[in-house]
Amino acid sequence: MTPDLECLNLVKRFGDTTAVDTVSFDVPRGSFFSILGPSGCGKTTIMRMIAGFLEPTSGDIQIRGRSVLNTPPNKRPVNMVFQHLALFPMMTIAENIGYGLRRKGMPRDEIARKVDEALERIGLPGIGNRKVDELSGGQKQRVAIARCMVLEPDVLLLDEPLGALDLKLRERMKVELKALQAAFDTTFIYITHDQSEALVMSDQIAVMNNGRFEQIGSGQDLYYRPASAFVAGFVGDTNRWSGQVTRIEGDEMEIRTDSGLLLRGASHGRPLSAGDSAQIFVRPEAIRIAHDTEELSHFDNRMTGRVASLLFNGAASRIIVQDPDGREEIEVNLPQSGEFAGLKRGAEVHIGWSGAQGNCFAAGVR
Amino acid sequence: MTPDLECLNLVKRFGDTTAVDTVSFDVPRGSFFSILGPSGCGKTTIMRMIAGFLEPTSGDIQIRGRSVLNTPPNKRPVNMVFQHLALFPMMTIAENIGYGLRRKGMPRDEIARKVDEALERIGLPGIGNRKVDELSGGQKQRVAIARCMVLEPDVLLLDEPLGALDLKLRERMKVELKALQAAFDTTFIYITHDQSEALVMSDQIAVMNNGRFEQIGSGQDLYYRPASAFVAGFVGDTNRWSGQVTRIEGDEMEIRTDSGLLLRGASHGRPLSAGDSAQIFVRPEAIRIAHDTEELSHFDNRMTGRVASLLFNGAASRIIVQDPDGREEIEVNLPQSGEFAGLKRGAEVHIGWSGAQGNCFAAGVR
Amino acid sequence: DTLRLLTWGGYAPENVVAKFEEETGHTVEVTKSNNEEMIAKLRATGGGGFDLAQPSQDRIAGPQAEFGIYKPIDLSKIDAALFIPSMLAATKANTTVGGEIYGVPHVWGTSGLVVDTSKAPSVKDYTDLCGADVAGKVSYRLKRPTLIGFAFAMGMDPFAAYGDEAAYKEVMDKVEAKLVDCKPNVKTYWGGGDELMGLMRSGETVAAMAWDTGGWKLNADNPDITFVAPASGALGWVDTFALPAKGRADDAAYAWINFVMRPEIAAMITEAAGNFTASKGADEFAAADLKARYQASFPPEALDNIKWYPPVPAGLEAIEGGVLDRVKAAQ
Amino acid sequence: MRAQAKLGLFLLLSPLLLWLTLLILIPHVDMLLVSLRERIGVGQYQIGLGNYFTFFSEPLYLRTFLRTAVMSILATAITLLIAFPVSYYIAKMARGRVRSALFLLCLVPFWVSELVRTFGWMILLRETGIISNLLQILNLTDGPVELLYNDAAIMVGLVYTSMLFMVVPLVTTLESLPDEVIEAGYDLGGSGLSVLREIVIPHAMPGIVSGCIVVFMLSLGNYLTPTMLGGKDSLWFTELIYSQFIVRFNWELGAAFGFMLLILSSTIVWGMLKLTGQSLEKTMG
Amino acid sequence: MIPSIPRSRFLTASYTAYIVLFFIFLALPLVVVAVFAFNDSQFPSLPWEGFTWSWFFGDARPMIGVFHERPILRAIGTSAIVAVFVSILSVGVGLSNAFLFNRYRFPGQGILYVFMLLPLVIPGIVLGISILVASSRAAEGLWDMAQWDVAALRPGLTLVILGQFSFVATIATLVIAARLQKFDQTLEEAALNLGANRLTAVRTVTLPYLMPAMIGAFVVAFLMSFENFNTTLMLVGSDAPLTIAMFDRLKEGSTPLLNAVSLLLMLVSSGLALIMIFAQRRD
Ligand SMILES: Nc1ncnc2c1ncn2[C@@H]1O[C@H](COP(=O)(O)OP(=O)(O)OP(=O)(O)O)[C@@H](O)[C@H]1O
Ligand SMILES: Nc1ncnc2c1ncn2[C@@H]1O[C@H](COP(=O)(O)OP(=O)(O)OP(=O)(O)O)[C@@H](O)[C@H]1O
Ligand SMILES: [Mg+2]
Ligand SMILES: [Mg+2]
Repeated sequence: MTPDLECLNLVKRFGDTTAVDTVSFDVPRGSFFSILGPSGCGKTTIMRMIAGFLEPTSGDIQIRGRSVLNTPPNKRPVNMVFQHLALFPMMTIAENIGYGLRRKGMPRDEIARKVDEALERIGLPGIGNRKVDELSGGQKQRVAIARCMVLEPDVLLLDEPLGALDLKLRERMKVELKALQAAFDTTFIYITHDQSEALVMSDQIAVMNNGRFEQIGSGQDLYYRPASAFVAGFVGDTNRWSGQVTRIEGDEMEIRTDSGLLLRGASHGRPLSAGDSAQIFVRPEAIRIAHDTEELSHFDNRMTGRVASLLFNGAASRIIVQDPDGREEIEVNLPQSGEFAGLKRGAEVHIGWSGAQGNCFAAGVR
Repeated sequence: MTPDLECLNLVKRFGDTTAVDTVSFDVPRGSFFSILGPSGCGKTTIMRMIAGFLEPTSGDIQIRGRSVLNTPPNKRPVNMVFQHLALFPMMTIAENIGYGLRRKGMPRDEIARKVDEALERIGLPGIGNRKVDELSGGQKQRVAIARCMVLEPDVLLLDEPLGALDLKLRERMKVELKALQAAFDTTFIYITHDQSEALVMSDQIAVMNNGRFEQIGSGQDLYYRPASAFVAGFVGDTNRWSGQVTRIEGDEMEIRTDSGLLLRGASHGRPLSAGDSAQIFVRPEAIRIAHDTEELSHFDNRMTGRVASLLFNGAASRIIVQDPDGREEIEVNLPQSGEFAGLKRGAEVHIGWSGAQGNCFAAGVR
Repeated sequence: DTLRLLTWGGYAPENVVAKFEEETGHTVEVTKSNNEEMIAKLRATGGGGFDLAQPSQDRIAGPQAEFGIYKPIDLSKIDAALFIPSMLAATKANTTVGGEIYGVPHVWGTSGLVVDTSKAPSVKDYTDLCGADVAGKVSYRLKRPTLIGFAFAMGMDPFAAYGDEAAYKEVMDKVEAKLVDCKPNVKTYWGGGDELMGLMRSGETVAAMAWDTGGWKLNADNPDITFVAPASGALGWVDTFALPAKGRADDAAYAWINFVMRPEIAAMITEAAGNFTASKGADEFAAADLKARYQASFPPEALDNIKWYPPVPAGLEAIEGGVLDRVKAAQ
Repeated sequence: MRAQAKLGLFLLLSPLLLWLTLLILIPHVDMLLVSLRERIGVGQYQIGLGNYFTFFSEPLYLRTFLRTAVMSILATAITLLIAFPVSYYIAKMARGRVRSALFLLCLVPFWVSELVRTFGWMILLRETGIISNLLQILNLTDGPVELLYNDAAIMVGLVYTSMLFMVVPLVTTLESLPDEVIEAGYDLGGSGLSVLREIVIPHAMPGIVSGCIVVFMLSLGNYLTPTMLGGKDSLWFTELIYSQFIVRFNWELGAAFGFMLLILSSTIVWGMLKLTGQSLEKTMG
Repeated sequence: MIPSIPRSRFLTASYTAYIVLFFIFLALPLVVVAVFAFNDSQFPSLPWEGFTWSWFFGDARPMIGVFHERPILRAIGTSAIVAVFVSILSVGVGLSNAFLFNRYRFPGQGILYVFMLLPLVIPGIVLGISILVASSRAAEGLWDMAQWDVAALRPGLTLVILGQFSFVATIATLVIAARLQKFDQTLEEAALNLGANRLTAVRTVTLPYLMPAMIGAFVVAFLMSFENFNTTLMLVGSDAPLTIAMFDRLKEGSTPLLNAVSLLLMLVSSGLALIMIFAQRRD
């Protein structure tokens, strides 16, 4: 089966800046594909090229196997949910959803039927006659998606559609979006700079940085097997140190951080040799806390320190541990069992983690 | 020691609506006190009464033991950090911070000195001559606090000061605010509708709903020992079912949910008797997953179901488990170890939790 | 004092004002205007706002009777010897209301035709402006002199009908018909003297009804263009000095009158305005070429044929106004 | 607190009330009273509708009245047609500095008085003027052509003079239409025309109405342009008012004319608002 | 039809051409006026007789330049005085109105607001004559009653100022109210909270915030007053402001002197407008 969307060596330059730099990817039919990256990395630029609002400097965009480079935006079989939704404020909800159908010259009664159907589908039946500004943020969101979906596009593009919503609503919409995608069974291409959105919803995620794709993979791939220091730092919370590789033993190694701490880590196949500058990443949940050092004896990184700060947050509680010399602060997740909930600031704790959890990358590669 | 702030039976009515309904609390000197509640519950109203912009319908407000009801806002020893900060855009940073001092008629050179000191304190020395809009969101935040702190108020009020910031910055500012409070050693009263903010920062939290305080306590108190159904539902994520108490055994009980599930829970001292309608709350992290039922034998709630949805989010990953009859969806945290990261949608899982983790409340009390 | 002078263009040239200010210490503020506006302004101010006005002698009695906007002139403050006696006497007679005298003469002149003789040799009288040979190349004002002039050219005597509104209306109706007929011939109705000069000089019009002085000025640049006294007679007007009822600087006003009537000053005004004044002996100072043109335009018989405006009775203006509006609006 | 608020309200209210009553309300009532005075002799008056009767019985006045109204509406329509593409270009096509520069350029002509603008057109249009000469040089005509003194010249003058008041509200409303919304229109299959009709114009409606009201008012009440550019046939209603006041000293009739003009303008503005479903507060405020 | 939508080259070209033509249309009269200020001829029209500065600096007949033409200079002075008074009054009343409509709620407010907008839809000449009629009647009444002659009620500068003020005030109100609308009232509360009393808060926070709008309103009022014709025409007394003086001249026929004055006007008002733009850029 040809993928719904395929981008080949896509490049876009604005004057001197290269906003999108030789990006290639394909999105299989019916999947939820996210592009995740920090602000200004070129995400919107890719999306606008796909939608037809920007012409690529070079490269090709194919939808269902056919290049769309010469198709104007109003003829492309892709639709877009804009960051601020771009609902037409001068029309009712029904008129908004029916807009694209009217453009296709569909008969009135059929439009009405389709619009009702779509409203049903997004769980908002009977609101067709309301004005746009009579809806809540989440409802608008769904209408914007419905407006595209009635056109049955091959690909739906979503440019940070949750960016304008408030926190609680975002959490809810994350789950809902995923459900809508399942309901409409269309290919979604989703742009975000919020890693948790990408992780929760996507089948595949492309991590983008500085116009290039750093890694494409599932959420687990990115989280557990980051391909670059950038991905390791950007996806999920993590402790990060820079230092020098002092010893290499196959995949394992020892690094002395700039502040003098000696840590053991693993390169997971990446070429590194003794004397290299390197970065090492350890996730807070990979670190175990114990009441005495015994329990940690099977870890090759062990440390005793004091609680510098206690960040209680239910299941996501954390402490910040200061190493004995006060050189480094290490974030450590508390176990969900609530076992260490009674810790106090200044208390002594023992922590440890296995060297395999310390992801090492050559510095400067990022 | 008299508390820094004491509110006694504070009531505020707007026409028919009672925005604040007989609220009493006191805030000990130097502590970080949060008021947490959903939008519209009356948080801002309390704060504006303390600051003097609203007159209470009845009740008293005392600062350091003296009633301030008849003191105009510009004379009260409290200062306020506004939701959108309300920095004066036409003034430089130094002028902003010096504003209150100028109003006190302090000599110029002393103002300059104090302003420099404050800038030092918030870690932004030398930015005094910049304009407000040349600062980043987090910097503005700190300036807004400094502007109040130079006046050495007895109490600092903060009304959702992180509301306008973006996600990443909020996370950082949470930690920073707590540090600033320690540095200035002043009483903070902090308003928020975001439970994680309240939990991470506060010494004491008051949970507010519909104009009333539901519970006052530390974060752990609220999270582990909620005093009402509302608090249990509002603080932290949770699974919630409604049903009927079928059996009571001391503190333990059995509840049949509306969809027919039989669950065991605990009333933790709240009066409940058989036949009562009740709500039961179970936190996703209190539920264990296992590959076989054996491992769960020590739990009094056990279930086998299918994975309806997989919400991968690193350490905070979750699955939604559907019970065999498809009646209920249960959110379950995955262990931080990443042990179950390989679960697929539709896979069979076994889950279980102890009855003591199921918090029961009489329904209708909320 | 400040003398606020409401007058016609050219009657208070800069050099005269400067000389007057130097001599008397008064300052002069000049507002340029025309008959209607002078009356309208003084009416609106109830005779205030100005210290000396210069309406035509025929336009004093009527408005004075209706609005009371002038105050009587104290002849003892005026040096009568400076005036041409016949003109002074005639003006006094025309501006007497209720036994008081409201005006003394200043500048006089005629209106008639300005013609580019090389291009429009046929134009000898007002009605000739409607001839086919000058179609689209003539201009006149939509003001009462035009009505009066056409009436005479059409063989009627509007002045005789002054006393009888009905008769006057009849005269005017005929003039109206003529002017409406004539309208396609007109390039534009001119408003100010300089505008007409521009039109004539650039050749956009070749014949026009206008003041004598305009014709003479043009003649200096282009010998083909000159003032022609119409066959039915030029219309003679006299502009006066009148004191607005609430003027505050009467002394300065009298000083101004006596100053500008001095022959040598009057000659300066003649030079600027192009018209002769009622100042006795100013002729001697007047430029020779101006006199020559004057004589060319006014052979003795034409001089005798000048129709001097009698005072306009109140009420006639309403009739004329209607006519003018209808002519303007006619398609 | 209460008393202080009362005092503040009073202090702020008084200048407004003074202004509106002394300079707007009382003068208009007075004008109405004067227009109801009939002159029956030298210095004698009586109350009556005579002046309005004169207005309605004299075809000249009525015709001028209607002509002025029609021409003003026409001028408004032409201004809108010319200004819309320009405003759209400034608001939506031009970017950054070009946009501010173009917008400023639009404003420049209006920093000088209407008189100067009209004067410029006179220099351009007259028979010996620039355009006539240009046409001759280009051999498009064999003699000088008179472009001044006709209705077309008035129209040019009116349109030119009121351009700003159309462009500014249009640019403002069009700027407030996010590009996203237009893009969404295309993305959903709209063509240029349909996006214009269904999205851009409905959005710009308040701006269009407010621009039209102002331009219409300015044209209707204009005195300079019709008198200076208009020819022997082009009488404007304001000229009638002026001549009643200044040339005929007939304030009573002039006041009646003034009142008719006021009624005309209010009716048309009101009709325009009703037709488009806008309100005065929304469009002007 | 925004840059991100692809269009045919022809369409783009014709649209651009239209815009260019429009700006030529806009600039043409002004350029012509400016250029002919330097024509060494009695008439501001072709043929071009050569370049001269005389219409600015000439001091001998017939080419008396602007700077030696006392009536014109005086008219400019008059206009400036009128404009300053109108601007000050309008900005003052506009400021008060803006606060009134923004900060207070009182019965009849909506009606009053619409009433406040009305001067925008009253033709200028009607404003002029109504004020003329009313003030004249008042003056006559006073004269008949007490033989008082109140010069201020007679056509003259006072009436001109009041007449222009009567509609410029609306515009000033709208300009200032628009900005006050955007003002975040918590800024004032913040000032109170930091120890300022109400007046100080307004003085130190609200007014500085409104300053660009006030400068803008002042400049707009100044320009509108400076170029007002219709209202002024009916109310003018012996001191004619520039537009009236120029109109009187123009009726008489035009000389390049008028072009010279116009050019100066363009320069000055462009300067003013630039001030306004910079005032508004600052925020
Ligand atoms: N029209 C343009 N002209 C010049 N540079 C541009 C243009 N559009 C985008 N850029 C530049 O291209 C880069 C990528 O921009 P883009 O909008 O694609 O980022 P993004 O990843 O969507 O960021 P965000 O998350 O902030 O929306 C940025 O550096 C931006 O400044
Ligand atoms: N001035 C007022 N007049 C009438 N009702 C008001 C007023 N101010 C607040 N209320 C009402 O009082 C209630 C509490 O409002 P308040 O602003 O204190 O809520 P909040 O907890 O701060 O909400 P949010 O989190 O949205 O800021 C709301 O129902 C609100 O509608
Ligand atoms: Mg983007
Ligand atoms: Mg609030």
